[in-house]
Amino acid sequence: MNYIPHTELEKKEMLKTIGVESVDDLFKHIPAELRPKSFNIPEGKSEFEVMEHLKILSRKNATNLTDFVGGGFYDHYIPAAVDALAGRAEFYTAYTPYQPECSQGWLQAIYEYQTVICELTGLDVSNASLYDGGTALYEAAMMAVRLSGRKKIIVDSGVSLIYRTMLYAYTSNLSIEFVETPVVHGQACREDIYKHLDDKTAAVIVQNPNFFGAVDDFSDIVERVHKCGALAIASVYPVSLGMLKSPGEMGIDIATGEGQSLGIPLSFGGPYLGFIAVKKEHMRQLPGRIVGATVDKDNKRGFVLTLQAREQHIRRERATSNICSNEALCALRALIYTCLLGKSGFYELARLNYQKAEFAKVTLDKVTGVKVKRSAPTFNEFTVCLPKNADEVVCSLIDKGFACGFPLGRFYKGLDNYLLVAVTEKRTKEEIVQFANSLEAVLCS
Amino acid sequence: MNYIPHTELEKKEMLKTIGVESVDDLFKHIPAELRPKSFNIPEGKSEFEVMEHLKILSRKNATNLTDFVGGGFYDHYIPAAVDALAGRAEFYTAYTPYQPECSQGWLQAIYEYQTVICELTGLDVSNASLYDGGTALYEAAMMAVRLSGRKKIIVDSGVSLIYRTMLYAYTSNLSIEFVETPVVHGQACREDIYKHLDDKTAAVIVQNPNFFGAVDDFSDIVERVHKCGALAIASVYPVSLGMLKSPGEMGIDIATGEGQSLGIPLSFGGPYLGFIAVKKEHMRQLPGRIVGATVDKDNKRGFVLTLQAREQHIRRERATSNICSNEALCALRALIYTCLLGKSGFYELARLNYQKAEFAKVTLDKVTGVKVKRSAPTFNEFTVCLPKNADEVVCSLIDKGFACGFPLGRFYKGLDNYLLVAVTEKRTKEEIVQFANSLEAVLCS
Amino acid sequence: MQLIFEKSRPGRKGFALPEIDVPIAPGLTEKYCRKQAAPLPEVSELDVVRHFSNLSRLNFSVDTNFYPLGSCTMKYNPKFTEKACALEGFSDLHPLLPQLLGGGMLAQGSLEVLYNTERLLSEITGMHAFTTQPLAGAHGELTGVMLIAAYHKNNGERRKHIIIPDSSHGTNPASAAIAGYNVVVIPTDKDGFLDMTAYKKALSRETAAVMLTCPDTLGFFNPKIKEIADLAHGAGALMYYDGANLNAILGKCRPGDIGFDVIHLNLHKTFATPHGGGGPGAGPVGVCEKLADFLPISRVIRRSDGTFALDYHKHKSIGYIAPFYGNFGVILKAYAYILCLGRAGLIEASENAVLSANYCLSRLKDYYAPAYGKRCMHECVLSAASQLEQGVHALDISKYLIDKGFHPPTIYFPLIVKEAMMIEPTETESKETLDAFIDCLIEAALLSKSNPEALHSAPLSMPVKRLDETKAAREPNLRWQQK
Amino acid sequence: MQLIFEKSRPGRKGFALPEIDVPIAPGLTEKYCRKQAAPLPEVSELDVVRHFSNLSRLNFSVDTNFYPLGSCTMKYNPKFTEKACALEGFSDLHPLLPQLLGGGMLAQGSLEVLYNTERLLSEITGMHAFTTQPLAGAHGELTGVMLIAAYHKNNGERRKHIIIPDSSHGTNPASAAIAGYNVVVIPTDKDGFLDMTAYKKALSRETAAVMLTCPDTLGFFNPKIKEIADLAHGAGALMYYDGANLNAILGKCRPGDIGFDVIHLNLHKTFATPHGGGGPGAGPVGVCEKLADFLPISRVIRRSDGTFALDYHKHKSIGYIAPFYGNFGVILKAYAYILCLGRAGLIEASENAVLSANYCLSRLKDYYAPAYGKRCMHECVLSAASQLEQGVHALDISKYLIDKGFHPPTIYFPLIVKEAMMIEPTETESKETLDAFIDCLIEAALLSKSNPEALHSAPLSMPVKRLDETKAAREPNLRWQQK
Ligand SMILES: Cc1ncc(COP(=O)(O)O)c(C=O)c1O
Ligand SMILES: Cc1ncc(COP(=O)(O)O)c(C=O)c1O
Repeated sequence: MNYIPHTELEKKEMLKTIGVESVDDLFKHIPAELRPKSFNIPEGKSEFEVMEHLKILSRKNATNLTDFVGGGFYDHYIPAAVDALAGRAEFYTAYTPYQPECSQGWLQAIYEYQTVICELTGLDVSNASLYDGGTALYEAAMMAVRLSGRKKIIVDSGVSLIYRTMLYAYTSNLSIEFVETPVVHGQACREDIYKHLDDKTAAVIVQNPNFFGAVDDFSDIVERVHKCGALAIASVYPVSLGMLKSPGEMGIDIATGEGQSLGIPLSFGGPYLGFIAVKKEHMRQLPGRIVGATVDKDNKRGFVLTLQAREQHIRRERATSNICSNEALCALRALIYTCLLGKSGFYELARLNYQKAEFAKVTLDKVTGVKVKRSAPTFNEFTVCLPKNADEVVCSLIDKGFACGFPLGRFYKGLDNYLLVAVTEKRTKEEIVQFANSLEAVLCS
Repeated sequence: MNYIPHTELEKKEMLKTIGVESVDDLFKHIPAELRPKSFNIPEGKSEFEVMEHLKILSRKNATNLTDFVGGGFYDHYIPAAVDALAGRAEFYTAYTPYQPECSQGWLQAIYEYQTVICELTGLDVSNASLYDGGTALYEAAMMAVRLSGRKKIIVDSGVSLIYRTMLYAYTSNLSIEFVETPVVHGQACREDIYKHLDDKTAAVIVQNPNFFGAVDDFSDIVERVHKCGALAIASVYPVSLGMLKSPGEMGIDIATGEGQSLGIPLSFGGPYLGFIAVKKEHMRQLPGRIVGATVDKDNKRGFVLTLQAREQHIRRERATSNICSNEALCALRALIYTCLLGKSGFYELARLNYQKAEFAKVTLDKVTGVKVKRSAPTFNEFTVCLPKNADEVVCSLIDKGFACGFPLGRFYKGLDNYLLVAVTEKRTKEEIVQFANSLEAVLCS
Repeated sequence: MQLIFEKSRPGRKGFALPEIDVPIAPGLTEKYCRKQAAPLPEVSELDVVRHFSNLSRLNFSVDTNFYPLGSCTMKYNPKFTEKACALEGFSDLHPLLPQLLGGGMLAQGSLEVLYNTERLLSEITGMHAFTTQPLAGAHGELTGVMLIAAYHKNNGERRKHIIIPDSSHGTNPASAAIAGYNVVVIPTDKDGFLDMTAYKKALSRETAAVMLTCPDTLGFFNPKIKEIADLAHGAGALMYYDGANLNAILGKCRPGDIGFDVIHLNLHKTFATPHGGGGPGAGPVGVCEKLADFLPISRVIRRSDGTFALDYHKHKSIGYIAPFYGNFGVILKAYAYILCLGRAGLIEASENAVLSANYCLSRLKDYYAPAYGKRCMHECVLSAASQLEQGVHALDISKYLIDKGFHPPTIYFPLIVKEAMMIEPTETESKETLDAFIDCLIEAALLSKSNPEALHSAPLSMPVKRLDETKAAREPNLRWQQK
Repeated sequence: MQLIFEKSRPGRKGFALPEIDVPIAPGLTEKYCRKQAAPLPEVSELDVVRHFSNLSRLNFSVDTNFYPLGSCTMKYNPKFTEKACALEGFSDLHPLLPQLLGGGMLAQGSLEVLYNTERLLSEITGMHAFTTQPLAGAHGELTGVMLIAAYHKNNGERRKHIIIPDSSHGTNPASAAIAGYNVVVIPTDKDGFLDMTAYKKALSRETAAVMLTCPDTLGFFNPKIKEIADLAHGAGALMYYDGANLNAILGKCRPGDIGFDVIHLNLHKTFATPHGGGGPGAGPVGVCEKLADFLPISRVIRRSDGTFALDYHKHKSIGYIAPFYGNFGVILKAYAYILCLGRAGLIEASENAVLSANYCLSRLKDYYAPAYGKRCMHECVLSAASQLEQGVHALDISKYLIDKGFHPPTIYFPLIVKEAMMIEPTETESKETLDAFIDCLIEAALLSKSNPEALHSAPLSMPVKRLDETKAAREPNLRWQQK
């Protein structure tokens, strides 16, 4: 099966027009010694046989675990209309809208997506998408370095370790100094942050809710950050923005985050969606594609890729970022998802997540030996202290059909008995109660 | 969740324009005593909750049985492009193409489908679709009665009992006389058919392959049928037409059949596809919608619903049939399926089915006590004589993961030990060998 | 657009099948084989994808256009029901499985869907029992009339005709005739209701049944419906209810409560399963208790242990009217839709469908003569008779609507209304869509006076202009032919 | 078209969530909450469906139009890979599962897909090992340069620059710069190849790596590639291969065999995963043996018992460059595509891609000046310089093609070719599509002489005419604002 339409007759006609005997002649300038030493790829299979193979592999994955694992990637319900619309061939088989007149569908969709991200984050300008929440945070840090001309970045350790590790990997060859500040009573430690804040600081990075699920209002930190000429960067969980104070309201300069929770499947790690939003004055330092509205010759509204001078295909080594292909289709899914929920629905979604988590806290607190950390308010994720090693508890609960949470000991020293539990609108009351009962059984066996 | 866009404000505005106080006023002419005695429908659920309920129900069905059951409904592989294209909203959310200028997509697709059915059956004219193979056979019988003005129909008992039962149910109030002729050595008994053939016979109905899977050439029967002024009707299995002599080549007047095997899921009984094809001279007696080519004012080719005078919305009680909604989307699936396979692919599909069945015959013959009926040639379905009651054998093989065939005793007296086995291109050599091994194990346990 | 056959290139290959993995046996003797392969198109998968993707874009559809086709209830079809149908457990289940010993236990999910749907439809319509077997509305009508025939036969009676109003849909008389009955047509009185005098005159011991649509095809609910039913029952006739217009009265009136004995519903209308370019649909039939024994076999039953099974032992049954249990895929979507809307949602559907239809009628009645009155139920019938005075037909107005991106209403039905235009907006269309459509119709009405030519030349923006339908009927070209 | 925000109506509801089934706890204190709800659109599900269905129809796409966008390999994306991705086992698997004790055993299917894909890509390209983590080609370049930096650092060397030809794609210099390297640009000689003298001059102990695309962005395979590699290795530099043009040489030449040390591929180009309007893509990176230790963690390993696991204990690794294991959904589609084509299919893909590109070049070279020679690999670069003499730019020709239903080729890249037009037909387009496209380009060439105005005014058949890009940049309007 090779999807090639040329018949033997047509190949002959084309070779004749080209003026060569055979297709091999078109490759004869590749010298013999540069030919492949081997090319042992199995022979092609029919669509049916490949699908059977993939069905067998998909059945090797767990498909009926009740999912309380979050850590930045959440099991939210995806309305069927998201797949139906993002699955239209005119969206998913087009490429970057270089030719505006025959891409107004994509250009308007990106413009609408940029608007949704600005409205959720409370900031002025967004871009067409970045790879994921981690690279988005890295691009924000680089923006701050460029804008401030400074090289020191303070990172609250409430920011996901996954993103911190990516940040350090990307900047290992650049002379950027990172300072990590501790989490105290579940929230960012003001004292420590202010201690390190100075005129060499390019940015302070915080996360809301942080990796422990704790919710915060960073307005105070932002004020101090701006006083010393640095930028405030916040990585945020978009569904929580249905209810929580927005980065814009806190005065944050650059908001980033992972958009997976906006109608994108978990799909074992990707494709996901990185979003970024900034204040108007920092617009020209934004990485990646941006769509703007304009008019055509008849003064009719239309949309185009704009501010392209920042981008790699124009500025090459002086570009703000090297991104070319992005996560456009995932941005479209997020746009469709938020429009389907709409203004009232998105608030209700956040409220439902919050209420389910509060119920889970109360229910888990009743399990002997289990203590829910109450030091800071949370949204839909919280930390639980278990009477024994969280890894083992998680392992035994998997056998009972629960992916019951993320053992915090993996990311934070000294927290081996702590479990991070996420509760979305998909978790029914019954599932939460059964989870607590199974935990009870596992802990006392 | 009710998919209603009207806000309270909009409802008020609309009521004001209509000139009524409330929506109830629009129903007040329904007298109190005609109001519902009860309306105990459970309260609405969200899309998420309904999907969870349906997923639980779908898991109560067997999903991993290796399927050797046929009986007219076959487990063929459906290329992904069929779902992708028939799933385009502009196809499946349109209705019957009454307004040609804004339905040329559907009208041309139906015209192309009609062509495919004519090419497969070797006859001249087809229609836009009927409900299924059974109602198609009934419509063919009524056509023969109308065309011949006669009331007697001879039905070979090789025709599926399902279809024969439907035929008798539909005509129970009409004075139609049915004569069933036996199957001898697997094929239609010429002697018996010719015995009943007379000037009161409207039609002779045969099936190829017949319900036992036996293949036949009915040219001889057709000749005798035409000699006495009757019509020859054949119900055929479309995938077999990739290889078998077509009804047209046999001189058959009306070919009908079930189109499920052309890219339509088994889906527990429907929606399926009834097709019908006739000779040019009988065109005006065809039931259902028909699309024809014509030109517009600029002499540009276009397609329209035509010969509508036969249909119910014009001829009412003198219409050739009462069909209005049909199986258009299933006809589209069949069209896309046959185009994807194409001229060579469709032949290969038939050949692959035939070869797999021949291998299964040889393999099953080796099972102690099992005897494959070889009295007549077959296509991809054949009859096996077991050493004990087929029902019990089927039941034990279900536990081993096989839906191993259809016990013929259910439809034919005296065949309790006989099993009808179908083998499609989806059945791998390994599955066939495992089926034989499991049968061996079951028979000698 | 070129036909897929005109894009064929000899030797071009599309979809690839698995290699033959079994030893090659000798083929069938020539006698049983076709001379040459069927001349199907020889195209690549991309050729097919591009052909049908572009072909689809020539259609108006509910997902892309307002589609107020009267009597078809083109409401929005929720997307999640498609996903439910694609679940492996539902899409790949062989229909013969429950007829294998031990097979029934492997189809419990689908059997429960059928059982629950029958119960829900019975409660929605006030009927005693339902069969989901009929494959469309007209098929349901034929089934209903066969039940009526079986009922009378069982009483030793051989009644000759069925009474049908002149405003009924064409399938009603066709179904009655096909089932062997004569048809007695009753005219519509000046107020748009069944002519009671003619009705009383026609009713006799020879009347097998009275077939009504309620609200009728003029969009009115006949308050005398009970009286009509009592008269019929008095003559020993049965009442048949064409359920195509049920979207008007969900939770407001149930056919079973007002004297109907046998009804059909159209799942692809009232219960939002997609119309699929003409199908598939489904026409489940509901009956009162005295007709239950005649229902087609098999019947889905629930055993004491809560499991479900198929019961074939109904000796009075009229037999098989479908190969199996109905268009399961369509039934599953309707089931999902009913569970999703629930009690309040179903009622709101009718309330808003009737609100929207009356809104259209109220804004249009000064431009197009309403067929009968100032009120309607879920659809309104207008007449372009006054426009005809300027030589403008309902057809011309429809073509003008097409150019403006609206699918026209049903035209020339019911036949008894001159230049009829039947508008059924449904409850899922927004007010701004209704207003845009109404404004466009008003424009057309004004143009009929000021510039009728603009209407005669429409449509201009479509892939084809008006097509020569007489040529299509006189020189039938019903298939492509290899030159 | 109206924006979705402009279709919003206060109070209108779309998607419904489940009712709260738990007792209501007190909310968060006001300090942590936003003042008002985000002003998202208030629309119904049908409003959303109609909006995005009609919006999609404004796009050209591979499924509806010929899309010969050079350097993007817009080949047909097989439909079945979408179905594979939607299998419940793949789409709903949480990425943190394997990091839970006992969780790895519940992700064996996906881990095997990653493991098998890495093996297949290594054999296709002749590299020692692969990581599937990079989320697009440019991300793969950044990862590759980080591996290069780690390699030199491990050797105690701190090299300063990376050599990049002037014809390279913009992401190459951008990636090198972002990873902290200077960029030394080498010009292209008159035959369209890397200027060897300038190259030899630039090469030094400060050279960390040489970044090449092969075949290069002019569509030529440089026969001196081996010599270039040997020279680089002589100076202790590493060879980086931009795999965007791999579709030209599948089975004909492997970067690993001809001296490249680190490469990236673009699954959404060569391996037919959909371009999705700009993404998602995937840019797996392959390395020679000596760079394997530096690959990002985690690594997918196969244990002796045949099960798969994630190995995080690679102390020399450059760390995380992606949150997990890459864009799994995209990787799965490429895996399915490779299994489907297999050895012969991959080779036939390149052979026919090159055949089709040369066919276009041969028929067009008399109308548009080829950038360099009469032959090319999988894409050909033409110059509209001669048309410019009549004031017709490559841009004008592109707009003319749009009116004829063809997506234009890539224009103004590579920057070194005047009025460049880069045509990449790919192997999945039929001859009649190529001929129709070529005829249209020839028409445009003739029109440039006979009636340039016709080209300047194009496109006329699209939803908008040519848009004012300067206004868009000068008065940036990058989001809708509530009035
Ligand atoms: C009033 C009425 N009755 C019956 C029918 C027939 O229903 P179906 O098209 O499902 O066969 C229709 C269909 O349009 C109708 O409008
Ligand atoms: C030659 C070349 N290199 C690199 C890239 C960057 O790849 P991606 O778009 O996947 O980031 C492209 C993309 O168009 C390209 O054409």
